[in-house]
Amino acid sequence: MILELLAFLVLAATATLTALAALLVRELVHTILWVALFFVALSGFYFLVSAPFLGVLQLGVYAGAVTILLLFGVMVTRKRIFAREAATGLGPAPIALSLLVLVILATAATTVPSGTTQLSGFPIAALSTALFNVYGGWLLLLGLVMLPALAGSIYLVREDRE
Amino acid sequence: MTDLPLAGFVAVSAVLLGIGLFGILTRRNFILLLIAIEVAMNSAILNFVVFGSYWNSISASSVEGQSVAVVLIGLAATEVAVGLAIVLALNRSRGSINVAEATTLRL
Amino acid sequence: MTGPLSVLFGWAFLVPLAPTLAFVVIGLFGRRMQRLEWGGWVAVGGALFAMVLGVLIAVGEMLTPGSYTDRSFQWFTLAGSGTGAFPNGFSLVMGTLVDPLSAVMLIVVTVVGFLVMLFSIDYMHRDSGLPRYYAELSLFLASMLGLVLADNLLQFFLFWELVGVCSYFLIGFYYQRPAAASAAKEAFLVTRIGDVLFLLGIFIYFQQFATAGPALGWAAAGFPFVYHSAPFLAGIPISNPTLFTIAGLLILGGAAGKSAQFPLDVWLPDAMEGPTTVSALIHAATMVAAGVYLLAITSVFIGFSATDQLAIVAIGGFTTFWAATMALVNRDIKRVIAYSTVSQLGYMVLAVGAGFTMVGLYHLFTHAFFKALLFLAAGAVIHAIETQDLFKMGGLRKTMRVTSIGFLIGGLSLAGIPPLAGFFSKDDVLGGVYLAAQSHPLYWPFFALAFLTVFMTAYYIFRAWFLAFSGDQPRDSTLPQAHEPPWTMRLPILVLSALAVVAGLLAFVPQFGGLFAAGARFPPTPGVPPSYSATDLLLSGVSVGLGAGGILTAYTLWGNGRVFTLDARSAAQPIRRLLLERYYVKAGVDWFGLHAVYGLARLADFFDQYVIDGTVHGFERLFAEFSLRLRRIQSGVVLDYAAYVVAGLAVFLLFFFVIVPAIPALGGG
Amino acid sequence: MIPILSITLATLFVGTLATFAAGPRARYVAAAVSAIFLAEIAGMFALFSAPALGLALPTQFAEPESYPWIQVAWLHVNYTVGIDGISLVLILLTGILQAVTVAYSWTEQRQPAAWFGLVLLTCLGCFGVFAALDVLLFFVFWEVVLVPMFFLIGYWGGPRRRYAALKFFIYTHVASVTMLVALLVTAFYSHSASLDFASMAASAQTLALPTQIILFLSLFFGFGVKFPIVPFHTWLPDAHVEAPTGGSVLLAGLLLKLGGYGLIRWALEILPTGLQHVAPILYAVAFASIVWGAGVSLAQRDLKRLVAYSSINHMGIVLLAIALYSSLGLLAAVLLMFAHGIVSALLFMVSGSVHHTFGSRDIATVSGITPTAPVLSTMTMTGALASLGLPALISFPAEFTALLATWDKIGFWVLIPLGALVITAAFYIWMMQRLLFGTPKSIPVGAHDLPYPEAFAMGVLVVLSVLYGILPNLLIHFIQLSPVAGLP
Repeated sequence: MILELLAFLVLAATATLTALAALLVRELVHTILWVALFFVALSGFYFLVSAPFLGVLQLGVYAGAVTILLLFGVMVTRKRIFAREAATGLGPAPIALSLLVLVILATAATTVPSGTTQLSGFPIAALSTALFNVYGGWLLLLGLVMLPALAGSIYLVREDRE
Repeated sequence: MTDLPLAGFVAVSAVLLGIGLFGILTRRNFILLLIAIEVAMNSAILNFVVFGSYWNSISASSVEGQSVAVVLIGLAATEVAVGLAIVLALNRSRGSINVAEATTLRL
Repeated sequence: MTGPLSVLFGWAFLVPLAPTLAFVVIGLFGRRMQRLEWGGWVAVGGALFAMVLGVLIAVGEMLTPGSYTDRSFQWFTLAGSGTGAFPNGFSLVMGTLVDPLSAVMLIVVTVVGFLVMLFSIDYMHRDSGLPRYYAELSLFLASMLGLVLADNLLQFFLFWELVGVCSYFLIGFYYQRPAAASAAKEAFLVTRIGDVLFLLGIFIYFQQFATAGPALGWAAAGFPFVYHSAPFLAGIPISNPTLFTIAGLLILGGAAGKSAQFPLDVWLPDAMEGPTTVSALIHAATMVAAGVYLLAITSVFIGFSATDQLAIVAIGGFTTFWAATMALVNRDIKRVIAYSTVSQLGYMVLAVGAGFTMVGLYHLFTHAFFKALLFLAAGAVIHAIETQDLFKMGGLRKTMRVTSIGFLIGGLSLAGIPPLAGFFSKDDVLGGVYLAAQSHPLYWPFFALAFLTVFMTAYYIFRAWFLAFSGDQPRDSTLPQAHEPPWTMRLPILVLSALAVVAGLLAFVPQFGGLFAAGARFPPTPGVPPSYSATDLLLSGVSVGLGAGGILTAYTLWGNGRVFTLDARSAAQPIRRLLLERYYVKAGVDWFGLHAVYGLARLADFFDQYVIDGTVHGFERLFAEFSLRLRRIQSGVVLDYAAYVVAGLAVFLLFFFVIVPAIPALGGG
Repeated sequence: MIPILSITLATLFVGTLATFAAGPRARYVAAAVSAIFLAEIAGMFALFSAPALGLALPTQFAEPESYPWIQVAWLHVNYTVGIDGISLVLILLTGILQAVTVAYSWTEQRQPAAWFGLVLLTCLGCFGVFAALDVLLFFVFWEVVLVPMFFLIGYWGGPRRRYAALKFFIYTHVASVTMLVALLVTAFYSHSASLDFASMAASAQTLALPTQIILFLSLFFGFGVKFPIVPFHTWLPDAHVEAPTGGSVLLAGLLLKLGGYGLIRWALEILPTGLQHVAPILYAVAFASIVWGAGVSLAQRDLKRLVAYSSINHMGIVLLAIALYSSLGLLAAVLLMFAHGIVSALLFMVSGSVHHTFGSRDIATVSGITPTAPVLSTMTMTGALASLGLPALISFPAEFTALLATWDKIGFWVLIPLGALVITAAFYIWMMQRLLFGTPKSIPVGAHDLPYPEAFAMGVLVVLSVLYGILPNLLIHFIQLSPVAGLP
């Protein structure tokens, strides 16, 4: 028990801090590193609540692919990424707004059922069965969304665009 | 082995969402904006997974939360891909990836 | 009733149909009928047919005194639903009713109609637009005959409106003259006021008698005047006497509009802007008499209350006097006769109001002939010398012998000189009112006014005769040389002269007089032909004396080419001016129309455009302003939009996680 | 049984499409469609009057055709069409006006295919409205009408056409949304089995009285703007002034009737109790419309504006007659709608012809047109006289019945519409005096009488107004095959 709790606390702290760090540091390349760490922390959460498949997925997709993609982005636009960032036109309002949402949601978190999460014994087989039977349509849909997204991305980055 | 309380995870998820929103609202660099969006997105996915786990502790083999999370991860990855394509296009056409300068949406 | 007469009466619908056909033919082919005098002879043919058949029917009615022949078809019907005011539904019928009253009117309308048509051929031949003239005149004749033969109030009203429209068009025949167009408008609108009242009167009768009468009620039977010869009044309970009285007054209002009775009399003198033939037919002999006819049939078939009768007597008696005063000073030969018409119609109304319905109709009968005669004679004069101003005429007796004699006979008849037609009927009216006043003291002042008018009548008509025909030569030497009119104009004048002489005496022929006696079938209204008791003889003597006095006065002042001029400082000048200005009623009506009604309309239009629409535009501007401000937040910066989204999210969250739990009514607390 | 309504709908639909596609020959297609439509209407009359054709003489809806359309758990929408005497007469009006509009605009040069197509589409919508017996179907057709009219005004209209078209669209659209909401609320609150008219009319009676009153008032607003009622009437004069002649004819002749028809079918028949409880409000609005329409007409210089305001006056009488809730009143209302359809169409054609013959519709400057244009002048007179209720012309039986019903129900209040009759006469007579009579003024050189197509269209209307004026039973007989017969 203590071990799990400890793991949870460490992961929570890591996730929060890395997220903050990713958004606050000025070096964009550092940001990518922090965010990679953030993704890893989240995958830790998934392992903790006995969702190992998702944990692996998170590591593969986010910590792996997305991070690399972001890194590519930084590299391509590299010349301009070191400029100091200006404040938004909205002033302190965004900070206040996000704080407000945070506070409310945190308050709301106290009203969730006082149950617990299951830490072990989740059959991956059940998930895969469900994914390809009950939620097969969803996956198909996902594929259908990805295809135009792919095409769109290619169109956007095409060199000889008028 | 005692399980961890649900509320803790939800609270973390809430905090992450807050951070994500903060980033979305204040960062002007398009890549940072994308990262902030990913943070917010991940907080949502976390919520799904955690609640799925919670339901699983009540009735065995409850897989809805994780299924949705799988789809969402896929979507988020797609979104990053498109987002980065936009970054590239923006960079080429305007020489800047500052979103505050891209105001062609205005009527 | 069976036999040939029944068949004849069944053909009554052909009487109005003949002029209708003439109307259609002239209307469709008029422009191509150059050789037929622009359709004039077609119209004359239609009128001739109507006259022959109409007089035949009237003779048939004389042979079967008091018979009623009603032929009708359902015009439209509404099935009843068992409840409401018309539980058995109702039907509106169209039909012909041949009875003594309509027989009298048939003679008047068809004879005068035919003669005027004939007169028109040469009188109008110089004008353009003749097809229109004959078409409208034929339509008028048809409508008037439809009105005369109507067997129910609705049909009566229908044709009543149609004759009004024909009158409107014919007054405005010279539509390029602004005065004519204006007079036509005035005539239509003033009579329209009366029509609206009349219509409401019909509604009241219709509703009141809906369930009374034969099997399923009068409404289901189509509200005819006479239904299978059942006496109308006998079976009808008058459930609401006040309403009944109001209905009578409304009918009076309608009649006053059509017959130009005070206070709706202003239009008739102005109607003289139309051709003289039109004045003779429509505004002297037939249409204006329709109001009197309406009062007559209402009093015979439905009846008036005592209050109604007093109102009718008052209106009639006062109008008699009122119109005659204005005739005293007028310079226009047609207008003098027009005022005289209004005055004479007042006599008829007076008689009907006093309860002597058939006496009123008797006066209508004689008046139609001598007044049409006067108008046609005046028309011949106008045709010859092309002016209507009495003060430019003079000495026409020498050049227009037939015309002058015709006008003289008409004038004598109007003045009530025995044994001409006007004497009998006017005396009969006065005698009847005198008789009624014995039991209704309130009638006395109106009797007195009517009696006094006899003198004025004789004076103004002979003033006109002396001015136009006596003397040596016209006062205005620039006028064209006068000449006797052609035969198509002389013949009607001669025939009407003859009728103006004998029409009164006709009543003493038993068969013809029987029409008037039989028409009095329901409420007893004796008096035609006049009987002469000692009192009556005295009255007659005095009235003839007054008439002779009037003629003498006219001779003294205007005879033999004399022209009487009132001293400019005379005390009578203001009165003369008042009369010439028509008591300023005309000016008042014009002011009311232009400033009160039109002014209010302008105000309403202003209100409509600037207040009602202004409010709409105000809202529009409000929205526009609001949107202009709102669009500023659409900066195009994605971050701003994101902020709005988050703000929306915050509000949403606030509501569901903070506000809802805090308020017990929403399920929180 | 012949599904004649669906067949008609189909032919109109195909005909409209064909007209749009026909290019410069659109007018021939439009004429053919009009002829077929009239033949189909004749068929409907035959079905109504001949039991021999396999139908008992119907009292309500002859031959309702119903097919499921949208069926989900809580929503049952059917394609239901059917007509009774009231719809039949108004459909006849649609057919007549479609034909004469096509005839009148025979020489239209600007985008003829679009013009004739839109004219046909408007009539298709009106026919649908009169035939639909399902809320959603009704609403679809109701909205279909708005769109072509918007373009007819907005493209072929006068100088301020954009303003007028938008105003027309916004006013009527706000009203129709109100109407739709009220109808749906009626259906759902009363747990109607479907959105069919019959089902709704039965179930709506179970609603509580206050609900019925509120719903009725909402419907009254929704249909009333179309009438239009004072003070929601200002879109009408503007729309008419800017609309092309054909648009005005359809607008006054048909679109205003949609309001009256809707009020009868979807408000009076569904919520009779509501109507009876708020009748005084309706009377007041009707009186206001009658007096206001007549009074403001008197002040108008623009012939079209004058006729537009007189429409407000006449439709006020229609509203009054409906509000009476009596057999006689309803009969009068339908008859009056038909009469007004014919007569206002004639008068708007007259206005259009005056405009393009003399270059202006200002009756204060153009005058004395009779010698130049005797035929046009005759048409003007007939129209004006018919409109002011001259007997032997079409309006008279209608107005007479309406006023009689008014007297019968509310007594001396009838003096208000009666008084307005005098004003009506005044502005028409005055208009004739100024425009037709007097010395010719502002007559352009080379002004000529009516061209043949226009004379033909107006001639047809004149003949019809005389025909139905002399033989009103031709209509009354059919109108009674409807709820008219069932009211007190």
